[in-house]
Amino acid sequence: MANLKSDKADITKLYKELVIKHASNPYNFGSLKSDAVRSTGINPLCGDKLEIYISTHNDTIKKIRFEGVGCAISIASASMLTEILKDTSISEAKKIAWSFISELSSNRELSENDFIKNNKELSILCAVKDFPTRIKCVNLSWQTFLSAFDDDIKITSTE
Amino acid sequence: MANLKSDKADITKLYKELVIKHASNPYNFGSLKSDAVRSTGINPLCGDKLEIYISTHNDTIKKIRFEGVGCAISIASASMLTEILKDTSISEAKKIAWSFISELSSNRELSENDFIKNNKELSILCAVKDFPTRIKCVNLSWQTFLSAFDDDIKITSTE
Amino acid sequence: MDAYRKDFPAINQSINDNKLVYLDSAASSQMPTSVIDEVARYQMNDHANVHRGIHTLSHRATMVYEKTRQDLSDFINAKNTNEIIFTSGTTESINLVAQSYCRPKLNKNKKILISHLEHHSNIVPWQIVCEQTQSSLEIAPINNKGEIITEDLISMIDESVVLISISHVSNALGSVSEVKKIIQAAHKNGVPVLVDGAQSIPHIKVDVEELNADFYVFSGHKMHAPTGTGILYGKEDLLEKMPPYKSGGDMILEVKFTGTTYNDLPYKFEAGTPNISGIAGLGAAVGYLRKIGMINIESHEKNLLDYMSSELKNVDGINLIGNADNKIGVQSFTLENIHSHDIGTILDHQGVAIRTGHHCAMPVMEFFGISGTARASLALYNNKEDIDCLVAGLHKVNEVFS
Amino acid sequence: MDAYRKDFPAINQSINDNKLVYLDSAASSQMPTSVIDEVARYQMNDHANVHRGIHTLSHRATMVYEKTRQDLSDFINAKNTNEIIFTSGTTESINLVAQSYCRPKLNKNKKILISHLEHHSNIVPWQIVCEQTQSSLEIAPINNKGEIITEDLISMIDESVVLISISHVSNALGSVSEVKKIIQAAHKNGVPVLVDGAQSIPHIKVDVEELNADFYVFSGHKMHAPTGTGILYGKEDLLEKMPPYKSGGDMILEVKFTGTTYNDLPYKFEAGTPNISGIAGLGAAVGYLRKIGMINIESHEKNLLDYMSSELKNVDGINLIGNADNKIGVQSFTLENIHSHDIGTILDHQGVAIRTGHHCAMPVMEFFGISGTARASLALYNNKEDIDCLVAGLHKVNEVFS
Ligand SMILES: Cc1ncc(COP(=O)(O)O)c(C=O)c1O
Ligand SMILES: Cc1ncc(COP(=O)(O)O)c(C=O)c1O
Repeated sequence: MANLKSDKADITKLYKELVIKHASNPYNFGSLKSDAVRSTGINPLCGDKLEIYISTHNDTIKKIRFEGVGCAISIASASMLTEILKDTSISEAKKIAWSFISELSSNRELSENDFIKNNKELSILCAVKDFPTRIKCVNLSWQTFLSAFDDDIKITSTE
Repeated sequence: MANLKSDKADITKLYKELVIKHASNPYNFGSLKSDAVRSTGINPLCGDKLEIYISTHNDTIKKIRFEGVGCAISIASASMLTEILKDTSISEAKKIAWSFISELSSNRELSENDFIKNNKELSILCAVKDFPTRIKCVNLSWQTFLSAFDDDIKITSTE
Repeated sequence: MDAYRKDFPAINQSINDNKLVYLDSAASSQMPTSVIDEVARYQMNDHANVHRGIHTLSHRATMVYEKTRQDLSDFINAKNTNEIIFTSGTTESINLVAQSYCRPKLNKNKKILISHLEHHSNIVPWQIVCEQTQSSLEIAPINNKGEIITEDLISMIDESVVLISISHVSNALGSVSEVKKIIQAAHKNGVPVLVDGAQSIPHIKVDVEELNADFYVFSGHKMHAPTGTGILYGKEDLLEKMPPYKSGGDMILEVKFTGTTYNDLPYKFEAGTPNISGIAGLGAAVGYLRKIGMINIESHEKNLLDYMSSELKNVDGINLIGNADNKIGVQSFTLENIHSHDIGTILDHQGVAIRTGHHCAMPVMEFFGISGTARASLALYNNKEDIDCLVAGLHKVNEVFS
Repeated sequence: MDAYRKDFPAINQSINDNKLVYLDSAASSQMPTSVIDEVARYQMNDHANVHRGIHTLSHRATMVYEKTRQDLSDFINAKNTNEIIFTSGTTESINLVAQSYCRPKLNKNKKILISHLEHHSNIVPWQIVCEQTQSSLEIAPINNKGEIITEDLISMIDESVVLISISHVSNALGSVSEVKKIIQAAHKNGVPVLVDGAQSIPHIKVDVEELNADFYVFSGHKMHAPTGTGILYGKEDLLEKMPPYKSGGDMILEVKFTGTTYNDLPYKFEAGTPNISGIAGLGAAVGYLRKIGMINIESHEKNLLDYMSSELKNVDGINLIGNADNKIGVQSFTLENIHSHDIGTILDHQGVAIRTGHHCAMPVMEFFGISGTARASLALYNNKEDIDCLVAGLHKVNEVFS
C-alpha cells in the first residue's frame, strides 16, 4: 500500500497561491510584430522554449509579450515578468531582472532587495529557492529578457 | 628502518638454480642467415623484443637461434627453448611448445605432460606459475616460435 | 523479488519525509551493497595501475579488471574476451564505432540507417560523422504505438548502407524492437548492425551470438554498476580491422617517432588508464544479476509493468504514451494540461522519483507532438507498493492543479 | 607527514609476508579513506543521473558533480567552472584537444610541437592527428640529464605551429620542464600550449592563470582519486570555439533530424552519463590535498627524493637515469647487467612495489639506449623507511644475481 505522509506545505502552496493562477491564464501571452526585439530562451533539460518580444520607445518598455511552451512555474514566471517590467525604463528593468536572478541563487531566507520585498508575488515566487531543481524554470524568462539587450547572446540556456 | 622479513624461498631459488645460468650465458644466441624462418616477438609491457631464427631440413629443425633483449627469465626461457627444440621434427616441436604454454596457464601443481615431467629444467621453470606477472616472460619465446609456422601472425605479443 | 530490496541502500531512505519510491532506473539504476563493497574493497586492497606493472598490486588490479571482461563475455555470450572493449559508457561505445568503423567507409554515396525512436546518443554521433563525410543519415519511421515499423526499416536497406544502428529497447517508451529480424535482413544485404542495448541489458537475457549482432553496446550504470563504465561488444573480425579511436598508453606495442605499432585486441581500443574501480564494480554487478537470474528479473518486471500500465489508467486526464505490443521496463505518460515538470516536482515532494522531459529522445517527443512526458521506469527492486505510491501521487498532482 | 599514512588503507597491508612499500604512485596513487568513503556514501545515498532530473536524488547527484567542478576550478585557479571539463583521464583530455582543437586547423603546412620526453599519451594522439591531416610532428630534443632543451624548443616555434604539447613533469624521469618560459615564448608567436600535468598535479601547486597555460590536463587517479576521472582545463575562449569531441546525451540543446544545437560549456564536451561516483571521489581528493597543503606535500617529497637519490647511490652497479636540475617525484635507475623486470620481481617478493620497463615513454628509453628502467616514485604517504626498504631490497637483488 502507498505510504504517503503529508507533503511539505509549501510546494502545493506555491502552486495554489501563485503559479496556477498565472500559468492557467498568463498575462501578455502572444507575439509582437517584427520591429520588436525578440529573444529566445531554451531549457535543454525540459525542452522548454520561450520567446520574449519587447517593443520600446524612448528607452521605456512599451509592450512586452511572450510565447512558448514550459512548465507552470516557467510560464507563471514569464507572465509575472511581463506584468512587472512593462512601462519601466530599460535600465530599471535590467536592474530588476538582475536582482531577482541573484536573489534566487542566494541563501537568504528573505530578500534584502526593496523592489522584491515590496512586490508580493515576486516575494512568494522566491519560495522556489527551496526546490532547487526548479530555479532554472523561474530563471529562464528573466535571463531571456536580459539577453535581448546583449548582442552576443541571442539564445539563452539555463543549463 | 627497513623491515624486511625473509623472502619466499622459491623466487631466489628459481633465479639461482636455473634462470641466471641460462641468462648469463644463453645457448644458441645469435642469428641465422636469410634462408632461415624468422619470427619476432614483443612484450609491450617491458619493451622486450626477441627474434627467433629457424632453419629446417626435411621437416626437422636443424638450427635454431635467438637474439634480442629481455629480462633474465625471458632470455633463460628462450635459451632452453633452443636447446630443447633443436633436432626435433617441426610437428613434435610445435606439440612441445603448445603443451608447455598450456601448462603455464594451468593450475596444476605438477605437470601431467610426460615430456615436461621428464625434462628437469622445464619442470623447474614451471615454478614461474607462482609469479603470474612473469609468465608472459617465459611464454614470449615459445609463442614466437609457434608464430613462425603461422602465416597470419608474424609479430607475437604476449599481452 | 522483494527479498532483494534490502540489498540496495539507496532505495531504503526517506525523501522529503516520505519513503523513497525510485522509479527512475532507466536513467540510472541503484547499486547493491555487493557492488559498493567491491569498489571499496578494490580501492582499499588491490588498487594499482593495470597491465603495466609486475608488482603484486598491479597484478591483482589486472586480474580484477580482466575477470570482469571474462564475466561480461560470458554474460552476453561473446565468443571470447577480445570482443569485449571497456568504454566509459554507451555514448562512448557508439562514438567509437561511428569514428573508427564508419568514418573511413563513409562518403557521399553512403548512408547510416537509424530509427526515429533513438536516444540522442544514437543520433548525434551519426549526424556528426555523416556531416564529416558528406554521407546521409536515414531515419526509419515509427508508428503511433511507438514501434519501429520493421518492414519500412528493412525496405530501406541496400548496399549503400554502411551500418544500421538501432536500440534494442527504447528508453523513452520501452518498445522492444525486432532486432533479430532486422539483423537477418541487414546481413542478407551485407550490412552490419549495431544494437544499442543500454535499456535491454538490465532487463532481459541478451545473447549476442543468437542475435548475431555485429556490435552491441551498453552502460554499467543502468545495470546496477558504477557510472563511467560501458561495453562495446564487437565481432572480432570487425574490431580487428578498425583503427584505434583514442590513443595513448596501453594501446600500443611500440612507439617511435618514425611510427607506432598498435596493440592487439581488446587493448587497441583502451587507451589510457581505465576506470578500474568502476570495472571492479561492474564485475560484481554482473555476478549479482546472474545470481538472481535474468529470467526471474524479466518475469518480475513484466508483471509489474502490466500492473503499472493498468493502474495508471485510473488517473484522471492521463494519456499513456508508447503502447508497443512488446514493451519492457518503462511507461511514459502525460496528464491533461499539466506539464511533466510540474508532475515531477509534486511527486518528488511525496518521495516518488520519476523522470520528466524529453528523455534525450526529442525526435520521439516531436513525433507525438509533445514537449515531454513523465516516465516511470522499473528495476528488479521495484514492487507493487511503489506503483501504488506513484498512482496516489498522481491523484495529488491532479488535486493541486484542480 | 607520517601522520597521514594511516589514512591510506592500501599501504597498510602486507605483501608476500612483508609490509607493503608502495613506490609506484606515479603509475597510480592510493586513495585516502575520505575518498573511498565519499564514493561509497555517494553510491548509497545520492546516486542518480545528473542534469537530467528534477527529483531529489538527481539534484543531489548534480550538486556533488558540480561541486567537484568548482573545487577543481579553485584548486588550479581557473577563471570559472566553464573552463573545467570532466574527462576519463589525461589520455582522453589530450585526444579531445588533438581532434577537436587541432584537427580542423592542421594541414600539410602546419605542425604540432612536442618533446622527446613525453608519455605515449602525449605522442600517439599527435602522430594520429598529424597523419590524418598530412601535417608534421616536430620533436624538441632533450639533453643527457633528461631535460627538455628549452632554447632548442623555443627556436622551433613559428607560426606554422598549431599547438605545443609538453609535460609539466616527466613521468619517466621526474624532470620539471620550464613550462612558463616556453608558454611565454609560444604566446609571442601566437601559439597556444597544452601542458600535460599528470605528474605535476599531485606534487606541486599548479596555478593555470599564473602559468598562462592554454590547456592543462591531468588524471584523478594520480592525485589520490578514483580511476576513470580526468580534467581538461582550457581557456574559455578556446573551448568556446571548439566543436564537440564525443556526442550524445547532455551535450546538446536541441536534437532534430534537420540539425542539432550544441549545449554551452562545459557540457558541450561531456556527452553521455559521466563517471559521477568517481567525480565525487575526486572532489574528496582535492579536499584532502588542500587540507594538507600542496606546499607541505612539495617540501616533504623534495626531502624524500633527495634522500632517495643519495641512498640509491650506495647500491652496487646502479646507474641513476634522469638527473634534471629540477626534478620531482620519481627516480629512475638501472642495475648493471640486471634487467629491470628481474629487479621488480625480486623487490616485489620483499613487499617493495616499483615500476619497471619503459613507463610508456619508449622514446626516452631509446634516447638513453636502454629498454627500460626501474622507477621508484613518491607520494605524500611515503617516508624514509620506505626508501631504506627499497635500498635493502636492491642489495638483495644484487646478491641473487651475484
Ligand atoms: C606524463 C603523463 N602523461 C599522461 C599519462 C596518461 O594518463 P592516464 O593513463 O591517466 O590517461 C600519464 C600516466 O600514465 C603520465 O604520467
Ligand atoms: C537507449 C539509450 N541509449 C544510450 C544511452 C546513453 O547512455 P550513457 O549516458 O550511459 O552513455 C541511454 C541512456 O541514457 C539510453 O537509454
